[in-house]
Formats: sequence, structure tokens, C-alpha cells
Amino acid sequence: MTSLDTVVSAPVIDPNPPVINDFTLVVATENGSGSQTANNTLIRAIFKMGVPVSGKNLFPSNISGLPTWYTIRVSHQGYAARREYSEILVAYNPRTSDEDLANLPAGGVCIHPADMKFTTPRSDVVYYPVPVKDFIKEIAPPQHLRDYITNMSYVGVVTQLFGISRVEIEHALMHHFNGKRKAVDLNLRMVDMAIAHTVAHLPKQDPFRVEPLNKTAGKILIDGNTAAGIGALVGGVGVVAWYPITPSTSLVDAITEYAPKLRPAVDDRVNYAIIQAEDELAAAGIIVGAGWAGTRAMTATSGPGISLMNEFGGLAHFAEVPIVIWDIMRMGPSTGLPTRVSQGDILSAYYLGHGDSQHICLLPGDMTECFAYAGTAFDLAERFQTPVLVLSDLDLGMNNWMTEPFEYPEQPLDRGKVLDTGSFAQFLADHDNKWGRYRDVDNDGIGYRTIPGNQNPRAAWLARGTGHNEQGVYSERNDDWQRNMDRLTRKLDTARRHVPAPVIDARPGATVGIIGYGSTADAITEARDRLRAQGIETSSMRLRSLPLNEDVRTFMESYDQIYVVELNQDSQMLQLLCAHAPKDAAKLAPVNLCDGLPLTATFITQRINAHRTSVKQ
Amino acid sequence: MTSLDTVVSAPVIDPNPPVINDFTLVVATENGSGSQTANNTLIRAIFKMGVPVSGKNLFPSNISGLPTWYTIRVSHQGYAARREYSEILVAYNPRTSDEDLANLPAGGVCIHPADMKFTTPRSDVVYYPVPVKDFIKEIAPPQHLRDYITNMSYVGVVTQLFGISRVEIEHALMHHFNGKRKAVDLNLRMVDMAIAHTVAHLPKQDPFRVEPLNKTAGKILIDGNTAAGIGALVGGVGVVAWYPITPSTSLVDAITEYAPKLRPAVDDRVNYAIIQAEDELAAAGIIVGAGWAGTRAMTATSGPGISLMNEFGGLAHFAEVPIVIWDIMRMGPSTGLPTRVSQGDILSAYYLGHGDSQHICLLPGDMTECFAYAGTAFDLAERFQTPVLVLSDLDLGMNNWMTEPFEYPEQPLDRGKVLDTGSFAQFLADHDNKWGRYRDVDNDGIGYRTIPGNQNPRAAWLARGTGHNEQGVYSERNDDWQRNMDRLTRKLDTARRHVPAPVIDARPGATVGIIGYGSTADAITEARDRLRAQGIETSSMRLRSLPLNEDVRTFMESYDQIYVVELNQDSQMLQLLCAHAPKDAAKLAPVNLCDGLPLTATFITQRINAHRTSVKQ
Amino acid sequence: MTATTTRPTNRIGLTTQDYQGGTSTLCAGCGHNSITSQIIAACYDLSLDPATVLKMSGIGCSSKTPAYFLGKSFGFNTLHGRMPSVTTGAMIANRTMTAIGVSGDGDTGSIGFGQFKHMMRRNVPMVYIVENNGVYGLTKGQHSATADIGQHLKYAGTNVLPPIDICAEAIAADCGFVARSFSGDAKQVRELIKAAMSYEGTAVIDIISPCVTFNNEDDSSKSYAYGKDKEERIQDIQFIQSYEEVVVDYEPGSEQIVKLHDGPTIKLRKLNRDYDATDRWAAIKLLEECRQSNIFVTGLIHINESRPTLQQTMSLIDEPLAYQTEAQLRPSRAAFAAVMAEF
Amino acid sequence: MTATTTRPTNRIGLTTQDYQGGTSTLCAGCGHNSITSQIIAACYDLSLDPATVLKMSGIGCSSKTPAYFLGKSFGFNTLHGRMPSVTTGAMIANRTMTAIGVSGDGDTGSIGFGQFKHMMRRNVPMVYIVENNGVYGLTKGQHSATADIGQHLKYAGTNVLPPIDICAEAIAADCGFVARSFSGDAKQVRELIKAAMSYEGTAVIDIISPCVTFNNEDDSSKSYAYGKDKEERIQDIQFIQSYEEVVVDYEPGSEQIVKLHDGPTIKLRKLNRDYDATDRWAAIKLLEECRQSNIFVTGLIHINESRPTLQQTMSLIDEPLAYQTEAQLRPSRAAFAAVMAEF
Ligand SMILES: Cc1ncc(C[n+]2csc(CCOP(=O)(O)OP(=O)(O)O)c2C)c(N)n1
Ligand SMILES: Cc1ncc(C[n+]2csc(CCOP(=O)(O)OP(=O)(O)O)c2C)c(N)n1
Ligand code: SF4
Ligand code: SF4
Ligand SMILES: [Mg+2]
Ligand SMILES: [Mg+2]
Repeated sequence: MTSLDTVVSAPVIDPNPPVINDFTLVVATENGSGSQTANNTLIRAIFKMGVPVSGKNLFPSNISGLPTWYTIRVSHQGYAARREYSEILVAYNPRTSDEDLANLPAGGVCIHPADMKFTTPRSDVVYYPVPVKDFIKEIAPPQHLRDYITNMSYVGVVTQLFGISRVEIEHALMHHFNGKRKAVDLNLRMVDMAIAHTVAHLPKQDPFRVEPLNKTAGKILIDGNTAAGIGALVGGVGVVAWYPITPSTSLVDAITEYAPKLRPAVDDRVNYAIIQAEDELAAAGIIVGAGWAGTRAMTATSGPGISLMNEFGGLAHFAEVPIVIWDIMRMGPSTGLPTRVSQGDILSAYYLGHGDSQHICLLPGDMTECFAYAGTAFDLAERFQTPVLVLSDLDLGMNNWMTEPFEYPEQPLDRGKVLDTGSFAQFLADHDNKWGRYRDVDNDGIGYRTIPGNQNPRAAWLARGTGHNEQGVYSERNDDWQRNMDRLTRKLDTARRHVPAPVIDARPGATVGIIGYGSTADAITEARDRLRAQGIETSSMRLRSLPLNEDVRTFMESYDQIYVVELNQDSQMLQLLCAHAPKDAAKLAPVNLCDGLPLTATFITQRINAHRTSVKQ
Repeated sequence: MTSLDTVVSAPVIDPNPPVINDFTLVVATENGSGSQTANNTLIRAIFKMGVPVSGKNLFPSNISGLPTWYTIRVSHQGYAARREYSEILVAYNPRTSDEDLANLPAGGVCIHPADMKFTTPRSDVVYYPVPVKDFIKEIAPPQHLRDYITNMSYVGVVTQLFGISRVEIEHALMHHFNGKRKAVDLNLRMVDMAIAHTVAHLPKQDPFRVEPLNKTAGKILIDGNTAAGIGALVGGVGVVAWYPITPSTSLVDAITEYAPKLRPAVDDRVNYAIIQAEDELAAAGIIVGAGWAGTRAMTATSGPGISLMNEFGGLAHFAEVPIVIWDIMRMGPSTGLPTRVSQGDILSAYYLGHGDSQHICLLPGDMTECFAYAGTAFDLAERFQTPVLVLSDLDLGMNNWMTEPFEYPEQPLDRGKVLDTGSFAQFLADHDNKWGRYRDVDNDGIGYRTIPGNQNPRAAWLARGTGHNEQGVYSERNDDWQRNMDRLTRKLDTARRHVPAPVIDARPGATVGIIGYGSTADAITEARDRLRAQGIETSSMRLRSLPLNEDVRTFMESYDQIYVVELNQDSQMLQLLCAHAPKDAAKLAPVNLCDGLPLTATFITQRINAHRTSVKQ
Repeated sequence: MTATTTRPTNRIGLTTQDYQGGTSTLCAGCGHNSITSQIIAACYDLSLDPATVLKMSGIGCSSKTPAYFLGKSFGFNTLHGRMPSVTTGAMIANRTMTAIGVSGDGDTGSIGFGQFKHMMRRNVPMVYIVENNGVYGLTKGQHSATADIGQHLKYAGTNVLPPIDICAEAIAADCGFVARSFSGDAKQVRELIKAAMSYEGTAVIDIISPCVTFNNEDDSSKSYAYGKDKEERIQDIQFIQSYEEVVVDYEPGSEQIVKLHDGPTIKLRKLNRDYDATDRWAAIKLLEECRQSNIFVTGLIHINESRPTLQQTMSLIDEPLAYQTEAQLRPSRAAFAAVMAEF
Repeated sequence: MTATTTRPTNRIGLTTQDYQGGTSTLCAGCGHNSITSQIIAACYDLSLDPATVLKMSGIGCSSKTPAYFLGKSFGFNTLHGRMPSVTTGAMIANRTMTAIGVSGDGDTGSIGFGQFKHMMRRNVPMVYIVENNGVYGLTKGQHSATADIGQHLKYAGTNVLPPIDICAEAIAADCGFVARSFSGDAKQVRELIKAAMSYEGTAVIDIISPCVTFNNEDDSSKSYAYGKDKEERIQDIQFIQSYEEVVVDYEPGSEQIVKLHDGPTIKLRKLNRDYDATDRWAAIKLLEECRQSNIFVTGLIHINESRPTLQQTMSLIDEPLAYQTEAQLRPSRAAFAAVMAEF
């Protein structure tokens, strides 16, 4: 799409032999034109044929009329990362058609409306023109559905050309329209018209083919925000307060959508609250109030919202109130690129608030973790009586990923050390009749908490962001302050041992380590396969949380050269790793990109190879 | 004052020989009781006797009635750091008198109202009772001045007992009351009555003496906020927007006070604006608007305000708007201890905003720098078109420090690369008729800026926090984004070479390095003297700014063991140093305190000695 | 040592002692301290179980006061200007609590203005007291947003901006309980607090509460002298609990009776004005009139019980969300499986 | 190729082209686009020098529009809800500029509510347009704070909270120029913008501006259908520049003439109502009446020229602070020495 990508020069594609289940297709349209239905239909049909597939939507930050690209990667190996180029182009956006065409590799495929003009047509590309206007004239859909139906024409052509199952297309439409036959039929008419046209007029001239496989059986396709929304409901969420912001909005939308199914109302009354606040400060305030009062409370936001939540993050940390903040990271600084991915909030989130504060952060790397960490975040927040930030990103959150279906959790909710009226009395009996909100009874830094409504007259305390002693009483004494800070440090150290451990893939003989986290996991896997093919064996560590722990130090000790892969400008995780393991800090080299696009395996291998060359010299 | 301090066990003091110009006196009163006049009088009188002196006020976060301690350190060596204990106590607060007495070293001195009862009187302390009530009865001051005049009684006793010049006391009062004879006389009456009483009834039983010296000639006593306020006016400030918060308020008060003198109104109209905003978000917004429009705009705040300024910090960084933010650091997290010192905002300030952003931060370490950096901050902000944060603290900002008087700046204001209507035309002529707000013409990362009012029809641009190209036009292209981020990185690297360099004191033969910054400078100096006496020679580096530069790496390379001294819990600067110089990161050891009190030399030496012992074992 | 005197107790057997908090650290004579006393008195009179009360505040001298009353109640001294949102969250999480919040004019009118307005819009059940002294006490005497035009302060100089009228803003935001009082008017403060605590939605009480240290010059509309001289009560207010077996007799015309949801009654005896507190339009008129003529009216300015509370609009269950058990919180396996099957 | 047609020019020789900006990326049919056109038309009519105008905005579809008009003017697309503070700073720094800001109902009524109110309190000179569609356009269709009770949206469901009335809030904040219009009423929008740009303090124009994508159902009070059917103009408004040599004749009784500070005139021809826009109390009444009866009145609701602007209250010099030279900014050596001698 842009020149940066073209540093990876596109290969020349041979029309023979067939390329089966290993290519990428990009659909160029305008947003607001309803291409999402078409794209979802295609991706689902391929997926249901048993072929691993993933979809990434590159869309603008406006409502309609601007260029959008949807990339569908078909990969029998199961690679889901972005690639620099796509072999197949559906050029349905006249405003970008020239650039889109230019980006095709030689031997690539261009499907386009018959009336589209290219300024510099290429001779090394296969064209499949589609008489879209004629189709539309014939079908004459209602005006408001026109754009949607139009897009179904490329679904038909693609289906026929690449061997996608017509049956699965129909199933996908049935799924999309919740079985509404009328809608399905209208769409199918266009699909079939396009199939018929393709059969009759568009002889196959390219090598690309989808063939049924058995690699998706039992799996589902889902986006991370939906996974997280369902996960939050399964995880016992009580209060969601939020303020709309891309790309986090769909997470709350998912909660709203699935709550009635997962937590059905009784007599029209519900046991959860979803409240749209007036801004992110208020959203944070509401969950701080709700968390303090004893519910599992969460918000979802993105960079600008994180900036606005600093003060409340610090309060929750210091008053020790459990809250969960999902940050679906988008490209910053500032308003930045609202619809582009980044991992740029690592430092902002970890250090949220002024003064000394380091927070538990979870770093989901796949759909299962997006789902599971929604519950884990609540468990950790309540266990450690503290904010937990879940740092997902736009790529994980808004794109379609293949995954095993989620499992119903077997562990009970961990509500942490909460004393109700009954257990409070027992606690006093067991502890010399002494209780203080912030007393470190168990030497793990975590006090015993009571919540409003506790009937014991001694159970109440006044939460505050000001200095306090173990009883929670205001104190300006320097020893009270230092002792409290030391306890908070101890608490973080306890947390260090409880947060999700990194996933380490240690390969015998590897001297090179790769550290990554979050949505770059697939690109790293693919890159490691390629490096191995090149003769470079690597071990990898996928971080899944902050604070960093001993495993991380051990991994860093074990390799001579370690690459830290991340999607930000300042190598933020690398900075944290340096401070965490100073002894091995010098081994770290950044493999970082900050251009708003999901990472590719090629970027990683190129950077690693370049670095190895430069070191050798 | 508190148990933490007592880990340093107080020495036993001999009544003989005399201890001259080397002791600390602490005045315990209630706040709101007007003791500030009394304390300032004492400190100024000693200072004018040519004896180095410093004062530190330990006051509560309320308005009146709570315990307050004012410590006056008299030191012929010129040490100005806090000490763990004071030899002389003025015990004027009945609510803390027992604890205060307990904290006196054996052989210490206790001056107290005659009617004060101590629960556990000590026999190893010298008492000087003062019949305060009798004095007051005799003087019968107006009711609203009662507390003030009462406090003058200890001024008299201290004056007489320790040999402070009565003439200088009078001068100090004249200074304080702006020469208002009536006020001076009323106060002097009490002082003289107390002197007379001391002469008659309180024979000297302790060794402490102030004797005239010549070590303060030409110097002044001032606090850092006043220095900064004057500095801002000298530095050409145009707009100050702020929201009241301790301990930054007095900085803006100083601007308000000195503006009419330094920037006198013409026809009752002024060329500066001081505006109290409705909160810190608005204060930040106002200076962003004012900086963008071309003035030197600043705010002063503290931790909670910094938290609220994250979003605007990111906008100013990314839209490249010059603003200056003074953070007079107090103890956090959260509301924390509003009247206690800390260096806890290093990371919050450096990384202010979400996404990738690292800001220029200045770290004044003395009064001269508080003054000078007010101008430097504007110069850097305009030169680099970016926010500059000045990280002072409560100790620097609100306490009295001895300093050389400030010098009128010899350098002109650096307004950076601003093109007005005339120079814009010239720029076009010189540059192929091309200009773009964010074009890196000079390869230093800094574009040429125009400000509203420029008459050239091509000079206008739309500032924004969203993605933009070199023209400042909205862009979502990944190459535009990455190129812009790379330029910002380049700009930071340019800044690295322009910000105030660290002050290095490299001693021959030293293998130990000490890194510090800000208000801990005096404690470090004193600690190094003591370590030297112990046989441990050290070199030191006082950091004066972020981003860190090459000098820092060189210093870190040069020593085997390096201690990083700071007033925070998480060793924040140490973390930055690790990331800056990974090769030498393992050499760093923290000497950090987070208890709200100014640092003492003893804390540093103890921690260093303990660390050396532990390493040896 | 002395004979044990039995302190009087209220309906649930508690003494005023049981409603006390820590020792105040405010200045002697601060108006806020009087309000603290009336909160204690009101809660005692109402026989409130301290375990059912939430004490909330922002930051400021005023916001410190929850530490000085109801020592047996949970509370949250939040952030500057952010009491509304935190209380909103707490009251959603546990709708069975009664929330009483104390804020300052700076806390509410400056930094917290947006949250204040949106809380009222949502009708979050809470008593919201503004201890209004026209000044920032805790940061030592800057003008606040409720300062009179021309108000002169020692350090801050003369205020040039028009004051925000807390009550007028509350009415504009459709708040259903809007009152104004004076910290020197102990009885009125107490009765208003009792009525407010018995009201179902957001109840705002703007109480002029002099700052003796920074803004008590006689010409300040926030001074004791001004309050004492200029206060004009709209009504004599009396709060009558539902269990009080008195027949609430009243003289129609000169008295107005407002029945609250759960039975208690507010009896308003009209004074100089013929004023109907249930008439929103009358309230708007009254406030505008008083603004124009600089009249300091106190009393129950407006009451409206028709707006649903936030928890009602959200269709929450009656029990506290906070007390839901795992069985209630976690979806059934069947429901979960059904959702999974959608993908 | 074709014969050069001379476009009409205004008094300073510019064509409408000179007031255009980039191509709009809003949805076709969006109300905001019409307002953009009227801003362009108004500036052209006023013969404003683009170099003297500041275009300001927050974040939202509405806030994108400054990119689509006055391409030769400086501007700042700030943060969500923060246009007021940034504009305040800019207008202090350079009081010679004329600021026109565009915000949305979410930008102003939700996140930006506090800043909005405080800007009016300060009387920051600027035209503040709220492109009010009752919905968050850019984040795809959530209810905003101006949404009608009962407003139903595809994804967000039904709104249960009472709407904020931008004009009523402006009047409560003592704003001296308060108007309401409808993006479909091009002429009124244009005349109001011209009047507002000639007004000295904060001028708020609340313009109903339908979001065709998310909130244009006929029953929405923010839809085209509603606006067209229900609009009731209070007056016919005509803006007359000072240099226009017309004798402003008017019919007393049925017309009202408002003279602005630097000479221009607003002529208001009364329609159904006998309405005096200079009467603040009348404005309050009108808005309350319309609120109660769901009437969509448009026109100049209130004008008051007596409040000093922020720069006046701050006693700023006439020249831009931003243009002060080093000699003006840096204290004299003598003054500096005198201050140093104080210590
Ligand atoms: C974010 C933030 N900004 C500033 C402050 C400093 N501050 C503390 S209290 C206060 C004003 C208090 O005024 P008001 O609400 O009127 O209360 P009062 O002290 O007068 O009762 C301010 C500005 C703070 N604590 N937090
Ligand atoms: C701090 C912050 N929070 C949230 C957002 C996301 N956001 C962008 S525009 C918008 C709402 C816009 O609504 P409105 O002001 O009514 O403008 P419209 O799009 O309807 O014209 C929101 C919530 C943001 N950009 N910044
Ligand atoms: S400063 Fe004013 S508001 Fe604060 S406690 Fe003292 S009298 Fe009360
Ligand atoms: S979404 Fe609505 S407000 Fe936004 S551009 Fe489209 S029509 Fe306009
Ligand atoms: Mg106040
Ligand atoms: Mg809107």
C-alpha cells in the first residue's frame, strides 16, 4: 500500500505450477460501502473448507468514502501474520486502483469492475474484469443495499476463480444474516451471477487455488475484542464504565451484545451495569468507585484514554482498589492514527500515574488469551487489590483470528482477601483482635480488604490517595510512608510470581533469542521458521505480563544475542528489560517498527540479518 | 521527628569545647502560628553574619494547628543538606514536645515555654525555659498578632544564647517588614525582652555558638520557586496558565509578585498574562494554545497536575508546540504527601503522554539553576518546538537556600526557527520555493515554524495531534508516519547534544562513581567528603537534564561501581540509565530513599558502606 | 471515676458518639466544622446505621471532613473534582447504600464542574454538599469559581469573573433536590441534610461556609457577617420521619408538605415569599431574581421526585452487584456453549 | 482551455475559492458539510483576511471540518473536548486574531463540558459552533449528551438521560451571544456566523446538524425531517456591515436593531414572537418554554455586549503578546538589579 512496504521487493509469480492454499488476497474498497459482509463471507467460507485463514482490515479514521483494504491470508502452514504484498487484488476502489495495481507482484491477479480505468496498466498481471454495473442493473437491489450487493460480485468471482466452495459461501451468508433467508438469497443472487459470469467469460490464468484441508476442524474465527468481551462476562464482570474510542469500542459492544445471552435478566433486571461515561476520567472514576465497593469493574479504552486515566490509575494503585483497564493500543502519540496498530503504550501503562507506580500489565498474544485474560485480569486485580492493565492492540482486537474455541473456566473466581461480616469476625479472632486495612499480615504485601456493607463496626475504613498508615488513617509520618511504599514494592514482587509466565520455546543449540509479546507472535513464529531454514536456530520468549520475573532473567542469561521485537518507536519493552536484567542488558537489540501496520515476518528476518551482518563487520 | 530517622543514633554532645558554626536547630511549632517570620529572621541574621546557613520547613498539608518543624542548619563548611538530628530544639509545640525532646541527642539543648510539661523529662539535655506568657502579658500585643509576637520570644533567647548579632536581627526584621518601623519595633520588643531574660536568668550551659565569618558575602538567600519565577520573567515569559497546587503555587505567586517590577505596565496594560485555569487540563491547553500562537508559555504544577497533563503533553510533543511545564515534585503516588519532597516524577515526566514520547527534562540542582533554567527551558522549548519539563522539587522550591546572586543573562532569547512574514519569503527564495511545517531541512529533526498572523498566504498550517505528512496535512500513510517518528527521534538526538550537560567531578584514583540530580546535590557533596575521610575517593556526576547523552555513558564506563542517588522508591533514574547505557548497567546500585524528607549525607554513606560490605562478602 | 451518665440514644440505640469521626484538623472557626456537626446530628436523628452509609469527597479542606464524621462508615476521599464519578461507581455497585458527599466550591465549580453536571444528569443517588466559601482554602486563598465579582483576597487580588451559581447549575441539569443554606444556620442545615438523605436521587445542597482564614471579610458574600445579616430563608423547613407517629398537620397556603418516596415528609412553612419548591420554573425565577438583586436566599429551592435514579434507568437488581456470588456472576455452561457455537 | 471567467471577488479582492479548504472526508449529506459552506460564505461576505483568522476544533467528525474551510488560515485541531482551553491560550497570545471554532455535541457536552462552561465564564473572544447531531459520529453512533430522551440508535439502543441544552447552559454561564440554528437553514446559519464573528466575546451557535449515517431517523430531533418540519425562527436575521452605506431602516416594534462594537449591525425582524434578544430573562424563559413543549426555535436567542472580554479583564496590551520583541520581554538591567537587591 505504501512505499515502506516496497522495500520488500515483490517476487515474480509463475502461472505454473499451482499455488495451493498459500497466498494473500487484498480487497480494496471504500469504507462505509459494506464490503465487510463480503470479506467475512469469503474468509469464513475458506475457513470452513479446513484451510487456515486470517483477515486484516486496514481502514481509515472516518465514516465513509475513504480507502480501505482488507487482506485475507490463506496459509496451509497456519501463518497468520501480515505479508508485505498480496498476490491477488480485488480493485474495487477507483481512487486507489492505480497504486494498488502498482503494488501487485509480477504475475499477480487483478479482479476489477469492468469499467475501471488504470492509468498505467501492467502487462505482467492477470486481469479479471467484472461487469458489476450490468449485474446490478439486472438484480436491481433496493437503493440502500446497492453497495452491499455490488461487493458480492467479487465474492462470486473469487469463489469461482480460486475454487472456494459455493456451499460454504451460502453457509457463511446464512451465518452472517442469522439465517434470514431473504437477505441471504439477495446476496447469493449476485454471487451466483458472478460465478456464472466467471465460468463463462473468465478463463483461469493464474496459479492460485484454495483446496480443502483439515486444519481448521473444531476451530473458530473471532476477533480479540469479542473474545475479551465474552471473557469479561465469563469472568464475572459487574460494572463496565467506558467512553467510546477506536479501537476499544467493539470490546464494550461485545459485552453489551453477549450480556443478555450469558447473564440473562431476571424479571427484566440485570446484575451488571454498562455505563457510557462523559469521558475517560469519569469512566476511570466510576470503576474505581465500583471496584472499591466490591464489584469486578473494568473499562476499555485506547491511548488518549490512558493518558486521561493517569490520575485515577495512581489513586487506585495507592488506595489499592481493584480495577481492570483494557488498552486496545492504537498508534500514538496523541490522537495519532486511530485505526492503526501499535504497541506504544507499554511504558505509559506500566508507569501509569505520577510518583512511583508500576502496574500489573497483561499482554495477550492470541484469541485464547484475549478471552482468558479478561478473567485473569479480574482475578489478579482482586488478589492484588490493584489496577490491572490489559494491553491488547488494534490488530488483535479488531481483526479476525483463527483459534481453538474457548474453554469454560475450571478455576473459581479469585476474589482475593476480602473479609465479609462473618469472616471479619473470624479474622479478628485469629489475629489478636487486630485488623488494619493495610497491614501486611501474610508478608506478601497484600492487606485484608473489607467492602461497604460489612456490618462489623470496625470493618469500615476511609479510602484515600493521601499518605496513610496501616489502619488507613491519614498520616504524614515519614516512617509510615516509607513502610507503605516498601509494602507496595513487596506486593509487586509477589505479583511478579503470580502473573502469567512467559512462553518460552528453547531450542537446542540456539544462541540467538527472540523476545516478543502481543500481536507480533505470528510474525515471530514465521520469521523463526525462515531463520531456521536459513540455518539460524533461535529460541523465543513471548512475554505475557509485567512485572518481569526471574524466567526473563534466566532466558536473557542463556543467549548471546537477543532481539526484542515490538511495534513502537522507542523499543519500550527493551527499555524495561534493560532495567530488569542489567547484567544482560547489552545483549539486547531492537527489532522495532512503528508504522501502524501489523508486523511481517520479513521485517523481522531482514532486521535480524542486517544486525548480524553489521555485528560481524 | 520519626523513627526512621533514629536509625542514625544520635551522638552524645560534650558541653566543651565550644561548637562553633556547626549545628542544627529545629523549631517545633504549629502551622498558621506565624513562626515563619521568627524563623526567617533568625536565618537571615545568621546569614548576614557571614555564616552559611540553610533552612528547611517541614510543614503539614493543612492550614493551621498541625505540627510544623523548621530546621536551621548552621555550617561553616557550607553544608546545606538536612541532618538526621538537631542539637538544639525550640519546643514551642505542646503536641509534639515529648517526641521532639526524645529526638534530641544527649547533651542537646531544649528551649521551651516555661509552662510546658514534658512527660518524660531527660536529664542529659540542657533546658532553657522561657516565661512566654509573662512576656506576652507585659507586651499585650493586639490579639491577631499574639501568635507572631509569642514566637519572637524564642528568637530573643536563641539570639542571646548562641551569640547571634542583635543588629542583624533588627536588620532582618526591617527587611521582613519592608522597613515598617512600627511592626519591627513591636517584634523587637519581644526579642529584647527575651534577650534580657536570657542574660539575667539563663546562664549558658551548652557548647553551641555562632561566630561571624566571611563566607556569605555577596550571597543571597532565596527559595527555588522565587528564583524560577524571576527567571521566567527574565526569560521572556508571555503566558502563565496554572491551577493551584502545593508546592508549585509559590512559583506562580512569585511571577505575579515580580512581574510589575520586572515588566512594568504601560498605561496600565501589560505584556504578559497570568491566568488561573479551572484545572490542570485547561492550564495545559491554554499554554499549548499560547505556545502555538507564538508566546513563551508555561505552567507550574506538581504530581497530580502532571498526571492530568499527559494528553496535552502528547499533543504538544506531536504537534511540536513549545511549552514549559514546571513540576515542583512532591511525594506521590496519587495525592500522596502534598508537603513532602520527592523525585518521583522522573519517569512520568520523561514519558509524558501515551504512545512513544520522550521529553526534554531539566533537573535544576541549585538556586542558580532554578533561576537560569526558567529561561533555558523557554529557549529549548522554542528551539526544539516541544514541551520542556523542569523537574524541581519541594525542597528546592520552597526552602531557603544560599546562593550567588543571579546574573543578568548575556545570551539573547533563542526563539528557534520561526519564520515571520519577511523571513518566510526569504526562506522560500532560499529553498526552491518549498516549505513544509515538518520538513527536516537542516537534518536536525527540527522544522521551520510559522505562527498565526504571518501574512504570507502559504505560511498557514493546521496543527493537529493526528498523523500528518511534512506539510502538516492529515495522513494515514504508514511511510509518512514512520518518517515523522524517525524525525522526532532525530530531534531528540539533536536535543541530547544541546541540553545542559552533567556536572562531573572526576577525582584521580576514584573507582566509585556517584550519580545524582536535583536537590540531593548538597547531601552528595557532604557524603563524598565523609567517604573521602573514610578513605573512599569518589567521582560524581550531577545530571542536569534528559535525554541522557554521551557524557553519561563515558562516566559510566569509567568507574567500577556506581551509585545512583535519588529520592524515589523505584530508582527511576537508575532505570533510565540502564536503558541508556546497557553495557554498564550492571554497575549501577541504587541509593534511594522515599520517605518525604530531604536527603541526608548519612543516609548516602550508610547505604554505600552497607553495599560495599555486602559486595565484599 | 464519675458516675456513668447514660448518653441519649436514637431509635437504633446509638449515641451521637457513634456518629463522630476523627478530630478535625481544620482551622478553628471554619464553617466546614459546623456542617460536619450537622451531618452527625442529622444521621443521629435519622437513626441511620453507619454501616449503610458511604462518605465521599474530593480534595480540599471541605473534602477532608469525611474523616471527621461517621467513623464507622466506609468512605472514599477521592481526587480533586472527581467525587461524582467515584460515587456513581460505588452506588451502581451497591445500590443499598446511602451516599453523602462533601465537596468544595473549587472541587465542584472548577475542576469538577463537568462531573458534577453529568452526575446530576444521571441522577446518581447521593447527597452532594458543596461547602461553599468562594475560595480555595487548602491551597491558601485563590479565588474559586463561586467568588463574587470584585471579591478581593490578600494574595490573589481581585476577582473579575462572574460567579457560578451551584443551585442554578443544578436546576439547569434537572437535579431533583436543590437547596441552599448557610453553615451558621445549624437547624436548617440539619433538616435539609435529613431531607436530602431521604431523597431518592441526587440531592444538592449548596452551603455557604465561611473560610475564616482566607475569605471572611464582611463584604464577602461568603463571610459569617454577610450570611448572618443577609440570609433570607424561603421557608422554615422541618423533616418528619415516616415512623414518627405525628399527624403532620399543616396550614395550607402558608405551609407546603412534600411526601418522599419511602414515607418521610418535608414540611415547609413559607416565610416572606409564596414559593412552591416543586415548581421548577419558580426555582429558575427565584434564582435569577436573587442573582440580579444579590439576595442570599436559603431553603429548599427545588424538589422533584419524578426522575428515575440511575440504578432504575439501568434496570439493576435490588441486591448489591457487589454481593453477587460466583454462581450468579458466571454464565452457565449451557449459555457459554451456545455463544461459542455462534462462531 | 475555456475562456477565463472572472470569479466574483469581495471587498479585499478574494474569491470564495480563497476561503476553501481541503476536500471533505465526511459522509455525503452530513449536516456538517453545509455548515462548512456557510462558514466559507460568511468569511467571504465579511471580506475577512484569512491571515487574521484562527480555525479551532476538538475531535469528532465536526471537529475535522476546519481542514475543509479557510485553507489559508492557521488552525488547530486539538484534543477531544479541549478546544476552549487551547483557543483561550491562542487568543491571549494574539488578541488581534478572530477565532472560529467547530465542536460537536459530544466534544462540547460530554468530555468538554467543563471547559466549555469556563470559556464562556471568561468570555474568551471566539465563535464557538456546536455541530449538534445528538450522536457521536466519528466513533460510530453512541448517544451524546444532547440526545433526546428515548432517542433510539442502531447499536447504542435507547437513550434514557435528559439532554443538555447547549443554549441554556450558555445563558447560565452568562455568555453574551447565544444562537441556535439548523444546518438546513443556510441563510440563517450564515448571518448568525457573520454576526458572531463581529461580536467581541464568546459567541455560541448551537446548530442542529444531522448525522445521516447514525441519527437521521425522522423522529430524532436532530434529523433533517425534524429540522425542516419543526424549525420555528424567532426572527429573520440580517447582518449589515459597518461599511455598507445603507441606512439601516427598520420598523420599530416588529424589528430590532443591535449595534455591535465596531459598527456593524444585526437587524432582527420578529416573527411569531415578540422577543427581545437583549433580555437575558426572556432568553431563559424562551428556552425553558421550548424545552417543555419540545419546540425547535432558531435565531439569535441572546445578545449582551456589556461583559468585558478576557483580554480586557486581563489588561493586555493591544499588540499580540506573541509579537513582543526581546527588548519588550526582557526586564531592564536596572529593574533586575533592583529585584536582586531585595534579597
Ligand atoms: C489535580 C489536583 N489539582 C490541584 C490540587 C490542589 N488542591 C487541593 S485542594 C484545592 C482547592 C480546594 O478548594 P475548594 O474545593 O473550594 O475547597 P476548600 O479548601 O475551600 O474547602 C486544590 C486546587 C489537587 N489536590 N489535585
Ligand atoms: C480522549 C478521547 N476520548 C475519546 C476519543 C474518541 N472520540 C473521537 S470523536 C468522539 C465523539 C465525537 O462526537 P461529537 O463531538 O458529537 O462529534 P461528531 O462526530 O458527532 O460530529 C470520540 C468519543 C478521543 N478522540 N479522545
Ligand atoms: S483554610 Fe479556610 S476552608 Fe480551610 S480549614 Fe481554614 S477556614 Fe476552613
Ligand atoms: S458519521 Fe454522521 S457526523 Fe460523521 S461524517 Fe457521517 S454523517 Fe457526518
Ligand atoms: Mg472553597
Ligand atoms: Mg455529534
